[in-house]
Amino acid sequence: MQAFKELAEIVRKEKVAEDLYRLTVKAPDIAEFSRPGQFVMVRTVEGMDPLLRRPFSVHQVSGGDMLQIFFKVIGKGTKALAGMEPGQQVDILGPFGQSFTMAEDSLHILVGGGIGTAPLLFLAKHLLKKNEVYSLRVLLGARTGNEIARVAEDFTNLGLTVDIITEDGSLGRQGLVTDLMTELQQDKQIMVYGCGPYPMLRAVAGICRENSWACQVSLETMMACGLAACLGCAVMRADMQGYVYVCKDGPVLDMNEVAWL
Amino acid sequence: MQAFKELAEIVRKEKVAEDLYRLTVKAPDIAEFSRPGQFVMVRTVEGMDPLLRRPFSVHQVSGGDMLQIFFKVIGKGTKALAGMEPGQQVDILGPFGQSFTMAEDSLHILVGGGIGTAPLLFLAKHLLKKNEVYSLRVLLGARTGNEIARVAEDFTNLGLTVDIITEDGSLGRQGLVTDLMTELQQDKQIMVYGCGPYPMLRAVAGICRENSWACQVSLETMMACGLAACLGCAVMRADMQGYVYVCKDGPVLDMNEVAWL
Amino acid sequence: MAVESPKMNVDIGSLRLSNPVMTASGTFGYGEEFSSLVNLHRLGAIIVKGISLLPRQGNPPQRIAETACGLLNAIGLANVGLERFFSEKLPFFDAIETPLIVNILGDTVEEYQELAARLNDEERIAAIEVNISCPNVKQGGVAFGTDPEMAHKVTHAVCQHFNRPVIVKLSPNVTDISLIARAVEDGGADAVSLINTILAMAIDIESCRPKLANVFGGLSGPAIKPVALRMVWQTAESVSIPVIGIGGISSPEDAIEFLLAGAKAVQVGTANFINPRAAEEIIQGIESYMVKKGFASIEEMIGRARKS
Amino acid sequence: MAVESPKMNVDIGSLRLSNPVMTASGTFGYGEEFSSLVNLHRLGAIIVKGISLLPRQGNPPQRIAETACGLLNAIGLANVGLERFFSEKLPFFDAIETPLIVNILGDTVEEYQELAARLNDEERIAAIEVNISCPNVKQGGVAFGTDPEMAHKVTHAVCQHFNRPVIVKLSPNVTDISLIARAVEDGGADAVSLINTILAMAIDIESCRPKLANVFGGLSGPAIKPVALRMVWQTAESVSIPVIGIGGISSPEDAIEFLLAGAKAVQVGTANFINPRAAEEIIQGIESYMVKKGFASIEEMIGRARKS
Ligand SMILES: Cc1cc2nc3c(=O)[nH]c(=O)nc-3n(C[C@H](O)[C@H](O)[C@H](O)COP(=O)(O)OP(=O)(O)OC[C@H]3O[C@@H](n4cnc5c(N)ncnc54)[C@H](O)[C@@H]3O)c2cc1C
Ligand SMILES: Cc1cc2nc3c(=O)[nH]c(=O)nc-3n(C[C@H](O)[C@H](O)[C@H](O)COP(=O)(O)OP(=O)(O)OC[C@H]3O[C@@H](n4cnc5c(N)ncnc54)[C@H](O)[C@@H]3O)c2cc1C
Ligand SMILES: Cc1cc2nc3c(=O)[nH]c(=O)nc-3n(C[C@H](O)[C@H](O)[C@H](O)COP(=O)(O)O)c2cc1C
Ligand SMILES: Cc1cc2nc3c(=O)[nH]c(=O)nc-3n(C[C@H](O)[C@H](O)[C@H](O)COP(=O)(O)O)c2cc1C
Ligand code: FES
Ligand code: FES
Repeated sequence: MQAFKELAEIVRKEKVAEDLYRLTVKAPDIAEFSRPGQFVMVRTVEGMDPLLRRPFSVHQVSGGDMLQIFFKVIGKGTKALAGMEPGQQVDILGPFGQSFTMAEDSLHILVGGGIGTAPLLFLAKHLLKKNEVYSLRVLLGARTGNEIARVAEDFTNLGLTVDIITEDGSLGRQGLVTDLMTELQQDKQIMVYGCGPYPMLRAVAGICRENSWACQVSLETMMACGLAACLGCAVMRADMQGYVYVCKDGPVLDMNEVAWL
Repeated sequence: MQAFKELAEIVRKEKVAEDLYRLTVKAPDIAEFSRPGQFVMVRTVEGMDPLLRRPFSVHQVSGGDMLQIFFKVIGKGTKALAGMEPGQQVDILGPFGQSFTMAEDSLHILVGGGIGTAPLLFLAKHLLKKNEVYSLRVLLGARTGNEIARVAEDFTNLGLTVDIITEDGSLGRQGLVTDLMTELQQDKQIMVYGCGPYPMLRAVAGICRENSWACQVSLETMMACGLAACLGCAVMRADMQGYVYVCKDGPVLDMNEVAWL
Repeated sequence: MAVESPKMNVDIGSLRLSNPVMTASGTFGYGEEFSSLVNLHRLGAIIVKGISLLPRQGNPPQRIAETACGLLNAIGLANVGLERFFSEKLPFFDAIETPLIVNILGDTVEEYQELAARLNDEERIAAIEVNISCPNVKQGGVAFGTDPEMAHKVTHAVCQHFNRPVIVKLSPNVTDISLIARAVEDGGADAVSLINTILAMAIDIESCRPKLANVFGGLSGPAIKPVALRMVWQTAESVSIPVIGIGGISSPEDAIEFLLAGAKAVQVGTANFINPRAAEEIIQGIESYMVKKGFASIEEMIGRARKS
Repeated sequence: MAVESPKMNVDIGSLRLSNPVMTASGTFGYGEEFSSLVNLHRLGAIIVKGISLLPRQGNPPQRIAETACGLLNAIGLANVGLERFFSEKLPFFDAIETPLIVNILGDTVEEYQELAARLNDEERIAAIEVNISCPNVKQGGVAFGTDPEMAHKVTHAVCQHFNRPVIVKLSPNVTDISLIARAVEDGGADAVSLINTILAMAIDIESCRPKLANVFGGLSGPAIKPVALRMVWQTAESVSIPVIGIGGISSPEDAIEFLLAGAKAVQVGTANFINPRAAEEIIQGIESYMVKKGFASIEEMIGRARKS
């Protein structure tokens, strides 16, 4: 595994919506080696509080040396990050973890919930290298519209069809993203790529099992290192006989590897 | 003692020299009650590292509601403060401590060393309310010129005569600020107001004793609270029988109150 | 089921507090120092700086040093002594209704006993908090707080001479704090408070000398909170008298953690230095949390995290 | 008197280290994990994750939580077990010259003994570090590290079966760590390392449950440094074998404090997570400090703060 430590200059900061930011940083090595689904570990302050780095999916790479992360302000780490300005530097490690496996001859269903959509744009771009637009479908769910409006646009700009559903009905239909899955037509082999909160992923995996669709999910856990060293990011294996480690065996895992507790 | 807690907006930040900053904040209550020699306790980060507030002398007040501090980057607290920008808010407590006693019918000698000059500008302005410019003398010393060039200008703009001496000779004469004191003419009763590092203050006090001049000094110690609660800021009393507390009994103290260990 | 005005009061023995948040000894002076910044009437109780029979000047400087999220202090129990406490500090409390708790310290069991007897005569004093982290000079300087037998003895002596609640404040510098807690409960304590500071040090690499003149000092502040919380959990499991949680409490969330772990009340220490209004804000924050979570009383919250 | 190339090497028993900075067990995986970020050859030694005879899956999640300047972990000693360590992890070290130290753990004295005997056959292993913070299942689950007698026993057993240096790693959760250190010295240890993590906990106020599934965990990181430094100071005073300092070391300054307090070497733990290059930067920083201060060798620095 090739990983790098870069002091990356922030070149752009976009406030996409309330508490939702997109940061573009110059990190040539990490950008070059990143694959869709992988993540980086970001130091959010110079001091020791908060102590640990924070994990973020690689949202996009561009221009060969630019890396984007797309994040939501949750607690003190993301708050500090949101307070940083272009010109300042952030200390980034990565890329880490397993990327999505690009299925062949499939209908690719990208299912994202809220900020969980972060890694899907990068995935879509990669899939489009070998697949036609009509073999990709993007299903996005969120609590409220402005959480995903902007990313939805980015998918649309790639020529993709995007189905949107929100809990409050403020954008697209009203409901949960899993509602959109029940309407999928099974003309082809299906590969589902799911990213979002754990309960959503569990529901997604349930539907995929029922329909015998293949499914990869990107899991989130607390992480101290991202380096497979602390063993903090354990998730119960499907056979209940041990653990997978999200930073090394994941974050992208086949739904059948995990015990959906 | 009337003290306040204010979330003060930074309205101006000047980089006076390498590692030397002047911050103007809007803190109406503290500004109104501040007297020369008093200090404020500033929180330098939102997180808990560094944990403690940092003490800074009131450098100036202006326009009724503006407060200035003048500081040097020493460690992590001052570094964080130097990284703040206009528009951001700082959490300030104060004003605390004993102010300078304005002597009457005296020749007022303001002796400052390096960043220790911070409280003297405010003092000079107050003295000038009741005294003519010729009854004030300002003696400034520093390691190198740019540490005091800017403040010297401010004194000059008040119409005051400023004698400058630097260790490297880059501004004014070469030597220590105490060298300037030996040339003082004793035509009148003399009151010395000394601010600067401890060894300098000890030397200043020594000269004052020899010449039977009155002398007030502004002391610096580690402080956890500034509120006379932690008892951390102890300095041995002249009688060696106990301690004075710099945040409450000082920071301005008569030279005869302190054991110059 | 949101509750509009949750019941914030708690009882520590016969002492009724309007809310469970007190200020910790040595971090709030004698109360007066904070009067222009804090509404003292809002506090559950005020615990003043530890008092000895005779005045103590304390340790030479440096007395304090900052560490990562922590404060190191070796004040050396500097205090005005009992006489000056009565004459200079106590009158201030005439105008304040908040319960006043006096923290006491001594070098011998007899000193603790005499302090208790003298304080018993002052009706204004609602309770005593016994600091047993001090070295017992008669028994070779081992702290009262690290030996269950000595802890029992000093507790018993104080309880015999003070007819209102006695809180015994435990030292964390032991293998098993619940042993000491049980000894103190047996000795008659109405409550235990914990933790006092953790023995620690720092070195100045420029001078190559310890930062504190006393070499060792006590660590306090956010850094120690997880250790304090664990000890409160263990102690609440071991005794049936109220446990008062102390250690790094700086926010409402911190205080709530201690209550959920089994503390009946909490003390705010080092946080007073960083935010003099910390205790007030914590009281407010606990109340909002209770409304949000539907807790009708503090009692309902106590030890909640222990019941699964 | 500036020194151009200060001597950075130190000896731990018969083990010669090119510099006094090692990576702490459980924070550096099996070495390989850091190979693309760190120049492993620069390190004084690499200590791998604690190994038991049989593989252990570890505790259920959550296993970690963040605290103020600290990390709380209850990994539950998850490890691949001795066999897989030999077959999967050890070969990586063929290409690396840095001394490899294996941290071992067991539930009984016999387990420790067998581990020592098996590791003795692998020449690549330069030393053993014995983690005695584990509960002794045969004796009611009290940790080996809190009872001097048990600590002595396990040390002795390991030393009998391992013919290279044995380091015993002490737990800080005791009243007097120097008692344990002396017991371990008597047992034949070539060095002691300290501290392991401090027992602590955190509570999630939303769910009203402990954050760690295991309830208690070990606190590490900058928060514990002042406590670790004090214990190293006390231990260096009490034993004549080398003391290896551990606890919150994140910068050259931190490491230097431990050396000045009397540690002969240091271990970098949690800091590896925040900055994988921490150990390397610390080595560099110690060297610069020595040049600046005119220390010709690490030996000269050791315990400097103790001599006034
Ligand atoms: C592989 C991976 C990829 C991720 N990608 C993204 C992304 O692209 N965009 C994004 O906005 N977020 C992403 N996250 C989640 C992000 O890491 C957390 O939101 C962030 O760490 C919260 O930090 P904080 O300091 O703001 O919150 P804190 O104050 O630390 O915590 C607030 C809450 O968030 C939870 N939390 C804290 N740290 C983590 C963590 N490391 N993992 C999971 N939960 C945590 C805590 O339990 C707590 O309840 C990802 C997480 C993982 C593991
Ligand atoms: C009453 C008073 C008034 C002051 N006025 C000014 C002023 O107007 N301008 C200015 O630049 N500085 C002033 N100082 C000094 C200023 O408080 C320290 O420089 C500052 O606290 C250093 O913080 P830091 O985090 O950058 O350094 P740290 O990383 O905390 O420490 C760096 C070094 O500074 C010393 N130090 C740290 N904190 C203090 C402290 N509270 N008091 C004294 N020394 C300390 C430490 O021992 C250490 O050696 C004043 C201090 C006092 C007590
Ligand atoms: C500067 C200072 C002085 C203290 N003085 C006393 C004291 O006199 N008596 C006492 O029992 N505890 C004393 N303590 C301990 C505190 O009351 C409290 O137990 C400890 O600081 C842990 O809480 P905290 O982390 O909230 O500060 C003192 C603490 C500090 C920081
Ligand atoms: C995630 C984690 C796992 C650890 N695993 C072990 C272990 O297996 N064996 C051991 O002796 N110590 C273990 N430790 C303790 C560390 O080696 C070290 O003693 C402790 O973390 C204090 O140092 P630090 O503050 O630098 O991290 C572990 C620590 C952490 C944080
Ligand atoms: S985050 Fe440390 S092992 Fe996965
Ligand atoms: S700084 Fe706390 S008493 Fe002076």
